[in-house]
Amino acid sequence: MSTPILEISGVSKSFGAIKALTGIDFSLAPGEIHALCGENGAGKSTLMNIIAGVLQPDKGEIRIAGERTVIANPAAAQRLGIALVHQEIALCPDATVAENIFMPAINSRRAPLMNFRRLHAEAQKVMDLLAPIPVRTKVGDLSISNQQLVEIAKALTLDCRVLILDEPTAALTEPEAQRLFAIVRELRSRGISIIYISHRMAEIFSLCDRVTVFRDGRYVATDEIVSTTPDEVVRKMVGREIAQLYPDKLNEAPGRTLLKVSGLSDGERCFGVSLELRAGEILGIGGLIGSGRSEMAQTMCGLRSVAAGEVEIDGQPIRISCYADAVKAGLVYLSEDRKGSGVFLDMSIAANVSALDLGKLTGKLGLLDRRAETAQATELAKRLGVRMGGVGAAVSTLSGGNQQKVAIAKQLSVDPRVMVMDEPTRGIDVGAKAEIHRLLRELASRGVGIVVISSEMPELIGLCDRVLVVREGRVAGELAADELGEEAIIMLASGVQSNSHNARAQNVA
Amino acid sequence: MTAQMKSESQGARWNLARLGSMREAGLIVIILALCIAMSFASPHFLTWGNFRAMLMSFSIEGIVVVGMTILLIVGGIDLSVGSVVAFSMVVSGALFLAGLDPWTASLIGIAVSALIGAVMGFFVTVVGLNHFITSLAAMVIVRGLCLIVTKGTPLSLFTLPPAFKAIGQGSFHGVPYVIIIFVVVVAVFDFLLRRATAFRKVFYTGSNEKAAQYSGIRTKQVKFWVTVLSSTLAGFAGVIYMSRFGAATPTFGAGMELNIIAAAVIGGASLNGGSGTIFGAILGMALLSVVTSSLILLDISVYWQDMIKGCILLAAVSIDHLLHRRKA
Amino acid sequence: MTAQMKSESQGARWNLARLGSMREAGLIVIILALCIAMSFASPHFLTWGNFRAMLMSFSIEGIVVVGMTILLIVGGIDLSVGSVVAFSMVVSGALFLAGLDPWTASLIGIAVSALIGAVMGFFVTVVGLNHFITSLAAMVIVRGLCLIVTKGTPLSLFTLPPAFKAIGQGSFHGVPYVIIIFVVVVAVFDFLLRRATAFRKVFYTGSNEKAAQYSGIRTKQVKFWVTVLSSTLAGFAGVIYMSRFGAATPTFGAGMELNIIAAAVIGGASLNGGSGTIFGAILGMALLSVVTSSLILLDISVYWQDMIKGCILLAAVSIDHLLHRRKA
Amino acid sequence: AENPFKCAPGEKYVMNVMVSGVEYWFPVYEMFKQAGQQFGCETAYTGTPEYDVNKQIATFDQALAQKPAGILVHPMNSDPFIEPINRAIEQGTAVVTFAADSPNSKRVSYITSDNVAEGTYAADAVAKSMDGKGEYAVLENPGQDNHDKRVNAFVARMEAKWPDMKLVGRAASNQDPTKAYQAVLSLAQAHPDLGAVFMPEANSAIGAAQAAKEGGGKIKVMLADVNAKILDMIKAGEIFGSVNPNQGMQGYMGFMLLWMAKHPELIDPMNDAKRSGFNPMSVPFVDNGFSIVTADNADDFYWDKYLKRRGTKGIEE
Ligand SMILES: Nc1ncnc2c1ncn2[C@@H]1O[C@H](COP(=O)(O)OP(=O)(O)OP(=O)(O)O)[C@@H](O)[C@H]1O
Ligand SMILES: Nc1ncnc2c1ncn2[C@@H]1O[C@H](COP(=O)(O)OP(=O)(O)OP(=O)(O)O)[C@@H](O)[C@H]1O
Ligand SMILES: O[C@@H]1[C@H](O)[C@H](O)CO[C@H]1O
Ligand SMILES: [Mg+2]
Ligand SMILES: [Mg+2]
Repeated sequence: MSTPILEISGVSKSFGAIKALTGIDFSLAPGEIHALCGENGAGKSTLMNIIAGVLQPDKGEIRIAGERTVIANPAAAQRLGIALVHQEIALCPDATVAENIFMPAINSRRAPLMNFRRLHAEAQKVMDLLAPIPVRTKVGDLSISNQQLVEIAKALTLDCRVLILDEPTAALTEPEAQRLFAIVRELRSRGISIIYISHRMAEIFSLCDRVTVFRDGRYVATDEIVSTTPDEVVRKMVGREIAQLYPDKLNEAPGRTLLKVSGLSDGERCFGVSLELRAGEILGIGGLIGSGRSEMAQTMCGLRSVAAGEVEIDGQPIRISCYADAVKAGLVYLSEDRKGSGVFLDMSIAANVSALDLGKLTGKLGLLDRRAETAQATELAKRLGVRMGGVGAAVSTLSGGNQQKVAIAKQLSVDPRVMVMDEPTRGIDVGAKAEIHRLLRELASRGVGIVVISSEMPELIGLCDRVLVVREGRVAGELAADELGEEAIIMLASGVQSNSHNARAQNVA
Repeated sequence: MTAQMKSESQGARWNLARLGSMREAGLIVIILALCIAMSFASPHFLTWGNFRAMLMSFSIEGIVVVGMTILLIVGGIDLSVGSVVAFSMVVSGALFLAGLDPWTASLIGIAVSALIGAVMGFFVTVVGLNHFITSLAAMVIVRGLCLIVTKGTPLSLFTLPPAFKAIGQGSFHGVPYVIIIFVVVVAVFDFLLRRATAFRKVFYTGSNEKAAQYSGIRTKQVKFWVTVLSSTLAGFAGVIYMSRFGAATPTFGAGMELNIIAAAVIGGASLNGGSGTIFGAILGMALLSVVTSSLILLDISVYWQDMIKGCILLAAVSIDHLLHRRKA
Repeated sequence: MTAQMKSESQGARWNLARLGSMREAGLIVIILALCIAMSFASPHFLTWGNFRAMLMSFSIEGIVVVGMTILLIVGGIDLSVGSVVAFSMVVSGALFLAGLDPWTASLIGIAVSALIGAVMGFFVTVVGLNHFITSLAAMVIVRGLCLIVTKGTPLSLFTLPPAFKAIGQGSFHGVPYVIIIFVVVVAVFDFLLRRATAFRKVFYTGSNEKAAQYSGIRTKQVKFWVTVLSSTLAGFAGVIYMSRFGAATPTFGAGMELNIIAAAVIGGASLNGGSGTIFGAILGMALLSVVTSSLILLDISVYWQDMIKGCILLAAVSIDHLLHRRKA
Repeated sequence: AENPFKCAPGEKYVMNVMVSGVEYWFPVYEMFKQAGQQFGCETAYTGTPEYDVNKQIATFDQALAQKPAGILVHPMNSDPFIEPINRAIEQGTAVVTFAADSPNSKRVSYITSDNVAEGTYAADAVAKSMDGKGEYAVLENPGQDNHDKRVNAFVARMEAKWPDMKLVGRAASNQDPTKAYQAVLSLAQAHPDLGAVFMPEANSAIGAAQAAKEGGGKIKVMLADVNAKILDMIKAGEIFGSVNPNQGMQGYMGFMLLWMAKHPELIDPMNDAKRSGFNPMSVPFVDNGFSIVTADNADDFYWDKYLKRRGTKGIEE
C-alpha cells in the first residue's frame, strides 16, 4: 500500500477534565473517501480541528505524506493542502457569498486590488455546482441550509489534497446531497483524499471506501466498506446492538384534532398553507431546501408576521402576535439554526434547558429555584444522553450533536401541546436518534402533537404517520403512511416526474 | 449530585472554596494587594477617614454602575447617565425651589429620569436604533435640558430641610447613609441578578437575542425595561447627589459615563452582552478609586498622576485577564 | 448578467442608479434637506465661505474618523484618539522647540503615535484585552504623557516656519491645503477599503473572527495593524492641528473620541464590527458639523443649542434608519 | 518676644483645585508656597486632574484626612463644597476659597479678582478701540460661575455704556479650541461685519484667534487669562488683549488669610469674638486685582520665564 497521505498516531486532547481524544490512530490513503463514525461527543470534530490547525493536540503526532508535521494554525493547514468544512457554520455574515467562498484565496492573493467581476463570475460557477444561490447575496441573509452549501462551495475552491467534510449534509435534502456526492466522487477520481463525517449510514455506505469508528474518544476499528455492514458499524459505535431504528407507527385511527392551520400566509415565503394534526400521529413535512418549510412553521408559531390565516389549537383559535403567545398556548418550535437561534452558547446547559418556561421554576418572590433548575436539566440530559461535564457547563463546550440534544431538552422541559420540530435530529448519532424517535412516539401517544420537518428522507419515512410535502411555499401534496417512499416525496417536492431516481439503500437507514 | 445540590442550597456564593473560582477573585486579589502596598507606603491609607473618603467618592456612582452593568448584560450601553444624573438633580432642585417639598420633588425627578429611559427604550425597541447612538443623542439632549432649566447656573439648595440633607450628608453610628444606601442597592441588585427570574431573561437576551426570541422571551420588552432601569437608577443617584451637595449643577456628571462603563468592563461585563456581575462592576469601581486615591496620598506630581494611573489600570486588567484565562 | 457586469465595470459607485440603493443615500438626503432648510433660514448658509468654514472645521477630525471607522469595522474601538492627537502635537512641538526642524519633528510625532497604536495592538492581540479597556487606559496614560512633556502649559509654536504653517493655514488657489489633504486621505482610504485585497480582511475579521481564522487569515495581525493605523492617522491629524493652531495644547482633543465614534456610527459603522464605510462616516461627521454651525448661524441661545442639536441628531438617525430598513 | 509668625513643626497648608494639570493654578501655588516657606510651613498642591466636582471633593476629603492646618480651595461648584468645608472647619482645618467661592459654607475668606470688573474692563477696551461702534460676539462656558460672570459683565457693560456695540452671537465653546475655531468661523460667516469676540478663558482663545486670523484679522479677540501661545499672539498683534487675574497675589494672600484664620490668638479686635468664641479673623472678601496684558507687558507673563527667573520647581515642591 502506498504511504498514507495523512497519518495520525497516538493523538490525545483534553479540555480541562474532559478527555476528548485518547491515543487516537487514524490513517487516510491517497484518493479514498474515508468515513468517520462515532456517537455524539466521540471526538470526531475535535480530531478534524486538530488536523486543520484549529486546535493543538496534547500528545501524539501527525504525518503528512509520511512526514511528521506540526499544524500550527489554519493557514498552515491550508498550505499543506488540508481543507475542512466545519460542522458549525463559520462564515462572515456581513460579506457576500462570493467573498465567503473565495476568502482563503483573497487572503493569499498578491494582487493589491479586488476584481469583483471575476470574483462573482467564478464564485457563481462554483456555487452552481451545488445550488443556484446568487453569489452577491449577503451570507447573513441566507437560510441555514443555504449557508451550509456555501460552506461546502468554499471548500471546493481550495486547491487541496485532503478534504474534510464534517457532517456536510446534516441540513441538506436528498437532491443537494446527491449533487455533493457526485462532486466528492469526482474529487476522489482526481486523487484527492476525503474524510467524510456523517451520522447517516446510507450515505456512508453509498459513498465511502473505508470507515473508521471512534468511541468515547478512542479508536475502535477501521474496515473496508465492502466487508462490513451498517449494523456492524453501529454496533462498534454504540457498543451494543440497536434493535429497532424507528419506533412502531400509529396503528389505530388518530384522535381529535390538536392543531389546525388554515390559509396561512406570510406574504413572502409561504402561501395559503392549511394542515391538520391529530392526536397520536406524527406529521412529517418534507420539501427541498428553500421550499419554505421553516418559514411556514415559523409563521405558524408567531416567529414571522402573519399576513393571513388562522391557527387553532384543540379547537380554540389562538391569537398569535409573537412567539410568546404561541408558547403560552402550548405551541413550541425547535429551530433548525442551532447556533443562531437554538441555544445560548455561553450559558450553562441548565440555563438553556429552562429558557422556554422559567415560570415553573420560579418560586415565591419571583426567585428562580436553582435546585429545581439543576434537577430538571440533569433529568432531561440523562434522558437524552447528553455527553457533558455537568449541567453547569457552557453549551459551547459540547459537541454539535450534544448541543442539539440540549435544544431538544429545552422543548421537552415545558409540557407542550404541540411541538413543531425543524430538523430535530440534525447532527445526532444513530443511537441517540433512535432514542429521540422513541421519545417523540411516546409523546405522540400521550396526546402531544408532533410535527417533524426533516430533510432526511429515511427519517420522514421511518418516523412519520403522514407527510406533507411543501413546494415553493405551498403544500404540494400529502402522503399517507402506506404511500411513503423517497420517490414519492421527491416527485411532489420538485414538481417533476423523476424517472431515474437513484434510490439509496433504503433498508439500511 | 448531592454535593452539588448542597453547595447550591447554601446560597454558596460566599463559600470560600468557590471564591477561588469566581470571576471576581482576581480583582479582589489585585485590590487587596494594592491596599497592602499602600498601607506600607502611606500611614494615612489605612485610616477610617481615608476609607470613608474613598467609599463616599464612589458610592453614589456605584448606584449608576448597577444600572449600567445590567444594561451591558442585555447588550446595550448608556452614554446618557451623566446627563440624567444632572437632570434629576436639576428637576428636583427646581421643583423644590418652586415650593414643592423635597421628597415629592425627588420622586418627580426620578420619575422624569425613568421617562427619559422610556423614550430611549422606545427608540431602541420600536424605531430600532442602537443603544449607542440613542443614548448619545439623549446625552446631548438631556444636558441641553439641564442648561435650559437652570440657565446654566447651579441651583443653590441651601434651604433643603435637614432631614433631606441627611440622606447625603448624615450618618448612622458613624456610617454615612450614602454608604448604607449604596450597599443595600448593590446587594439587592446583585442578588436579583443572580437569582430572580426576571433578570435571567436579561442574560438570555444579551447572550443570543434570537435564541431568546425563539424561547418565547419578549426581548424588546426586556431591553426596554432595562433601559428604563438604568435611567431610573441614574435619576436616583442624582437625587442623592442633590442631597449630598445641597445643589443642582447643570454640568454635573459630564464624562461620568466612561468611568462607569470602565468600572463595569473591568469587573467582567462584556460590551457584547451576555455576561457581567454587579459585584464585579463594583470591584471595578473600587479599583479605579483605590488607584486614584493612592496617587494622591503618595503625593505623586499631578503631571505624573494620569500616566501612572493609566499604567496601573492597564496592568491590573492584564493581570486579572491572565489569571482568569489560565483558569479557563 | 451582462447588464450587471457592465455596471460593475464602470466603477459604478457613482452611478446614479446605484446611488439610490447605497447605504449612504439616506444620510445624503438628510444632509441636503437640512442644507436647503438652512439656506432659506439664513442667507449666509449657501456661500462658499460658509461651506469652506464647515469643511475646515471638520476636515482634520475627518482624518481621525477614517482610522476609527476601519477600527470599528474590525470590531475594535479607540477611545485614545483625542489623547494621541494631543500627544502627537506635543511631541512634535516640543522637538521643534528643542531645535529640530518641524518636518522631522512631525514625522517623529507621527511615529510615536504609531508606536502607541502598536502598544495597544500588543495588549489587544497578545495579552488578549479588549479594545475598549485597552484604549481607555491608553487614553489616560497618553493624556498623562502630554502633561508630563508640557508641564501642563500649552507650547507656543509661534516661530514655526511659514512653509510648515501653510499646511494648516495656507491654501492652493483658494482651497485650503487642509481640505485637500482631507479629501485625498478620505478618497484613498475609501477606495482602498472598497477595493483593496488587504482591507477585505478587515471586514472578514470584524464580521466573524473565527471564520476568518479558519480561512487562514491572521486575524491578530489584522487587528494589530488596524490599531496602529488608527493611532497613526490620529497622530497625523495632531501634526496638522499643530500647524493650524501654531500651538501644542496638552488638553487638546479631550472628549473628541465620542464625536468621532458618533460620526462613524451615524455613517453606518457597526459597533459589533463587520460593516461601515469611510464615505458614510464622513457624511456622519458632516451631519454633526452642519447641525452645529446651523445653530450658530441661526443665533440659537446657547442654552438651547445642545437640546436642539441632540434632537436633530436623533431625528436624522431615525429617519436614516427607517429609510434604510424599508429598503431591506 | 519670639517671632509669632512661624509654623509649628508639621504644620501644613494645602492648596486644592480641579483640573490640576492646568497652567492657571501654577503661579497661584508659586506664591502660596513662597508665603508658606517664609513662615516655615509645609505646603502641598493637591487636586484632581479631571473637571469633576465629585472627584475634587474626594481629593479634598483625602487631604482633610491628613488633618492639615488649612486648605486654600478653588471649589468647582459652590454648594457641593458646603458640607466638606464645614466638616473641615469642625475638625480645626481653616478653609479659604479662591477664584470661586462657596458663600454658604463656613469658609473664613474668599479671595478673587473681580470677575465683573474684568468683564467690564474688557468691554471698555474693545469698544474704545472700535470707536464704540460695531458688532461683537461672545464664546461661553456655561456653568462655570466665574466665567459666566465675566461674560455677563462684558455684555452688560456694552449694553449700558456702548449703545452702538451690537451683540450678534453667543456660542458655547466649553474651553475647547476646536469648538471655538468652528464657532468663530461660523459667526464670521453669519456676520460679515463681526468686529470682536470675547471669551472668559484662554483655551478657547487659541482656536478663536486662529479662526480670526484666517478671516483676515478683522476680528479683535479679547479674553481672560494667558498662556505662552496667547502671549505670543498678543505680541504679534494677532490677539487684541487679555485680562489676567493676579494669580500671585491670590496665592500669597490666600496663604496669609489661612494662616491668620489658623492663628486667631494673634489678633484681638474690638468686638465680641473673644467672649463668644468666634474666630476673630474675619475678612470675608479680598480682591487680588488683575492685570491688563498687552504687547508692552506680555513678556512678564510667561510661566517658564518666571520659573527660570525664580529658580524653583513650580508645583512640584
Ligand atoms: N471547547 C471545548 N471545551 C470543553 N469540552 C469540549 C470542547 N470542545 C469539545 N469538547 C468535548 O470534547 C468531546 C468531543 O467533542 P467533538 O465535538 O469532537 O465530538 P463529535 O464526535 O464531533 O460529536 P458530534 O457527532 O456531536 O459532532 C465532547 O465530549 C465535547 O463535550
Ligand atoms: N432573510 C431572508 N432574506 C431573503 N431570503 C431568505 C431569507 N430567509 C430565507 N430566505 C429564503 O427563503 C427560502 C425558504 O427558506 P428556508 O430555507 O427556510 O426553507 P425550508 O423549506 O425550511 O428549507 P430549509 O430549511 O431546508 O433550507 C430560501 O430560498 C431562502 O434562501
Ligand atoms: O479661567 C480661569 C480658570 O478656569 C479658573 O476658574 C480660575 O479662574 C479663571 O481665571
Ligand atoms: Mg462534531
Ligand atoms: Mg428549514
